[in-house]
Amino acid sequence: MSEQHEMPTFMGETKKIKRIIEALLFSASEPMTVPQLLEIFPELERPNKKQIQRALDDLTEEYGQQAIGLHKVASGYRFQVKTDVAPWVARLFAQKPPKYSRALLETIAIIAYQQPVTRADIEEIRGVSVSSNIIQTLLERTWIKVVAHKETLGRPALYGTTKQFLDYFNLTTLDEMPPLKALQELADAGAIDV
Amino acid sequence: MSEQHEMPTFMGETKKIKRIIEALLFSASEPMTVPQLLEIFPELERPNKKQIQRALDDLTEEYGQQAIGLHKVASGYRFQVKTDVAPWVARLFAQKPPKYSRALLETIAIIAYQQPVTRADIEEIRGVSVSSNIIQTLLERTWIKVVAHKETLGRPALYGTTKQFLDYFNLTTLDEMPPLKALQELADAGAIDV
Amino acid sequence: MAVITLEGEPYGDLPTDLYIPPEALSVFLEAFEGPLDLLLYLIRKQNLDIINIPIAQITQQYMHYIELMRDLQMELAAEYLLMAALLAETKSRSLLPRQERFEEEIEDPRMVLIKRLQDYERIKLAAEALDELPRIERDIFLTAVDTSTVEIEKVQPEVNLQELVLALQTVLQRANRLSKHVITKEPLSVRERMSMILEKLEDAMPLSFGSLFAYDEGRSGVVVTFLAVLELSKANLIDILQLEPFAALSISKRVVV
Repeated sequence: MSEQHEMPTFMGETKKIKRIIEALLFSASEPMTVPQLLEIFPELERPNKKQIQRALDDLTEEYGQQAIGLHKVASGYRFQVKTDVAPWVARLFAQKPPKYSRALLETIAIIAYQQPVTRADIEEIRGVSVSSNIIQTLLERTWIKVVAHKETLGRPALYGTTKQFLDYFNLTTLDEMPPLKALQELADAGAIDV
Repeated sequence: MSEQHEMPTFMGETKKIKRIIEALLFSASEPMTVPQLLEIFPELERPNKKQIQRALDDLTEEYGQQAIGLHKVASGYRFQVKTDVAPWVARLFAQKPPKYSRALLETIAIIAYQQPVTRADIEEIRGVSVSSNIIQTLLERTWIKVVAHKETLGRPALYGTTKQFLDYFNLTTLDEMPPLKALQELADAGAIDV
Repeated sequence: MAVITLEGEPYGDLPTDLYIPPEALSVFLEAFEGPLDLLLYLIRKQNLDIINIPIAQITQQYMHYIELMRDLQMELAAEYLLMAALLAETKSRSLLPRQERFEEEIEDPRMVLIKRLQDYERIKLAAEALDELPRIERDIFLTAVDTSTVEIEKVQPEVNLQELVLALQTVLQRANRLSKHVITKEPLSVRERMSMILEKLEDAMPLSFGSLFAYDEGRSGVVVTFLAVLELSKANLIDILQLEPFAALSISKRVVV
């Protein structure tokens, strides 16, 4: 299989890089970062980061009017369905999307906002024991990982969130999570309906 | 989440249908037929087959210049990678080269230095049995071949190395392999860290 | 918090209604994530400020639930009982005359409780906000294109000569330890030639000794072939035959019956 003889010769370098990146991002099963995209090019033909970034920017603009678009999340760039047509796509899948229990959401929220935390820390905040099931589910979904072990009795695992967690919620960084309400705000909002 | 309030109101019916179909074909894991596409629309808003077909034709043309295109295959329509960029996608999928096991390396080393040898000879030198897998892998790699059969009970195959083996290691003759005697001395002197 | 419904009836007003069917109470309790959640509910329900919670009042209400559930012999998580004890202690402490110096040294249990309630409420709200975020499977859909037409080349493992040498090294050391087998040490080209001669003989037809030599290989080539023939003979792999004195030597594979 020869490497690119079918690629039209009149095609400029910039256009060619964009075209390759377009194909790669559509074919990859996971989001791809600039370094990962660079890695695909043979060393001698490798563009620089700026060229890759330009191709990504061009593609983002090019797909601006389409039903799908290029989106940046924590672990890289990925194509995804635009929000206006998402409800139609949802109809494509017979199964209802999973619902997460309050216990699971509160657990992942504690890990996300207070990481690194031990299971005991989570239990302390929630005031109830955390079932192993929840931790197991979060680990299996690769939303959390063991980042270290606390140097106390029993060396309990310290959990943190992963890039996959951010990817799932369409976020690039933890900073984009909804801000935790400040203590004072909560106090002021004593009347909020819960 | 409301169903389509974000869809621009100025968007014509034809354009809207095309947009929905574009999103559906990009999200579906399998090719989709015209009836399957129709099925997604609620009965009251369902376009006719002609409208769907027109949307498919428009999309085929629209993606004519992109790195991916709309194709009709036996089981329906699907977006697929264009042939000119396929080699780049192949690079994406190319797994990292696997590693050979210690047992395999020992086996090929024995065959190189002690040929012609039977499997029993190799086992005697290694002090452990040699799996058929290893011999099979080496034969498939065309690094070894059966040079003859030993005329003893069972007529076991005698293995020797091939020209391809020499080529791979950039050698003209086996004599260019590190001399065994020197190796033996080094081993005796414990100078080589194994 | 969502209004609890039982058989289509909203049970959001449960606390004021003293007669609660046991099933409803069980549903009611299940709606809470734990004692902190229940306490928060009681406080928020009465539009109270966490900072200024009337401990006595809240404790009374909380105890009321616990008692009710006990009367109904419902299984109650230990955490609820623990909280009951904590509330009772906090309440009794608040009734005691303040002993300034002593109080300063140990943490005020009321403040500890307030802090815990605030921390929990923040997380509870954060979890609700997280649930609202657009997410994959529900609001975000990824794209997939067909790549079955892409040919993927099988990648073969890479080996360098050094690895091969190291592998042999291990074998040699082990072989020495076993000391049963001594690896022969003639030039490798001889072993290579041994393979070649055997290959030629594989068809079982005897060959003349002379035909094994390629004279364009020069003197060293002849020596290699000669040594290879001797080695093969020593290894009992071939027979060297001379049918009559001064006749040409013929080489054939040894057949062991």
